[in-house]
Amino acid sequence: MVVHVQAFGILKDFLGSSEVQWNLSDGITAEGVRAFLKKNYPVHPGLPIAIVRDNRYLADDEIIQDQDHLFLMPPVSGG
Amino acid sequence: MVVHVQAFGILKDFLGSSEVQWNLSDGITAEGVRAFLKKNYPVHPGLPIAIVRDNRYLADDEIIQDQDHLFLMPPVSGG
Amino acid sequence: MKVHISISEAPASYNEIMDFLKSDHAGAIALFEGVVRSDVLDNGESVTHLFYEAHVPMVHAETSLLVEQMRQHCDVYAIFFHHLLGNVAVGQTSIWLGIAAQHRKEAFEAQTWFLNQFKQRVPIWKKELGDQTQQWVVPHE
Amino acid sequence: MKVHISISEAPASYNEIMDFLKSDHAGAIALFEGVVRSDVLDNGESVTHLFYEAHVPMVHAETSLLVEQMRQHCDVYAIFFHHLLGNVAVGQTSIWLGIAAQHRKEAFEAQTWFLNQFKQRVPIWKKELGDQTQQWVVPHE
Repeated sequence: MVVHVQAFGILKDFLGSSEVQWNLSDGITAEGVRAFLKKNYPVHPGLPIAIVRDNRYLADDEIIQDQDHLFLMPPVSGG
Repeated sequence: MVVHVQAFGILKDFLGSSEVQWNLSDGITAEGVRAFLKKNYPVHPGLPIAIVRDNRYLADDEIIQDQDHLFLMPPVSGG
Repeated sequence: MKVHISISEAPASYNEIMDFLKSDHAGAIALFEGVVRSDVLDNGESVTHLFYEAHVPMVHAETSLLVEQMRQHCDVYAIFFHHLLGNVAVGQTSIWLGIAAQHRKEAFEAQTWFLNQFKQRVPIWKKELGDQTQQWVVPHE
Repeated sequence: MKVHISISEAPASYNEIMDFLKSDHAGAIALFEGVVRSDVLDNGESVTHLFYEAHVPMVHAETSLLVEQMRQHCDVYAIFFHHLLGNVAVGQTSIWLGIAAQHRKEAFEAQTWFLNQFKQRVPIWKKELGDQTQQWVVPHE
């Protein structure tokens, strides 16, 4: 299945782009998406990453659907 | 001896004026001035009063001189 | 409680903030402005600008949630929050937080609580820019 | 540390305050404004104005002393203090305290410390005025 991914902050540098599409296995969880990111891109393993869908932070075990739009967020640094 | 007294805030109401002159005994202290005030005017006995001369708060035992200008200050309430 | 939350490329104006916050019962108005500092980067250069980006809908959602939580334990009349996006030069304000309350104690408590939470939770990211380099700011957890 | 202390019948202006406080290293500007509230007087009337009087030379002397004490334990770059004299209507600001520091924590600490001390020590007095009555404010010790 295909998911549309938008990254923010330093994650854009790691992804080489602010928006990418990934082919992921059916039934993958939010935690699985984080593992996919850390396996395929040079992201520091200790970097905490939040995943947002429909303006809501996903819990680790939430299931990702085909054609989902996900937002990948490193630690925030506003102000 | 004569001292020139200027009062602030609620003390003006008690003195009936912002500036008065008092005839006081030679050698009177700042504490003595406070006692004179409380004896001769309807000031609440518990009201703390600071006495200032030459832009400085006087200690209780400081001696008042003839022709001194004293400032009588009730608790402050700025802001 | 009156609430204003905004994020855009245009600065907030003092008059707008005070018009929003003032009322006959608010004795204390506390306005915080976060200003871009000329910090020194890893290569020794000085910061000339910060660049801010955000997930704008989530900024509104998270900030509204913060305000709801704040009103559980802080007694305030009004809150005005604005954050800039894009490039902001050294010496310019990037964040405005104004609180109106009956007394200063409540206003200060609300300000501190809100900013501590904001810094951890609201999805805005900044990059430090010097003449030669740029680097994202990544807080340590 | 830059210090501005003033007391007069004219309000301070935001631009004047920010021009004084801002610098390339001050990341936090905290501005407090104390505003006249329409409190209820003993006879049930609402306050329409406050009237402020002061021993002006002592205001400068005591406030300067406070600033000196503040700098012993608060790390700030600049402080702007202004207080109004005379009549101030409900909704108008009577006191401005602006602090510039590297980070917000220092700015907030300085603001709280300074205002607590100010309220106890600086010789300014206020009277509450309604349409029919007036009464001096006398804090309990």
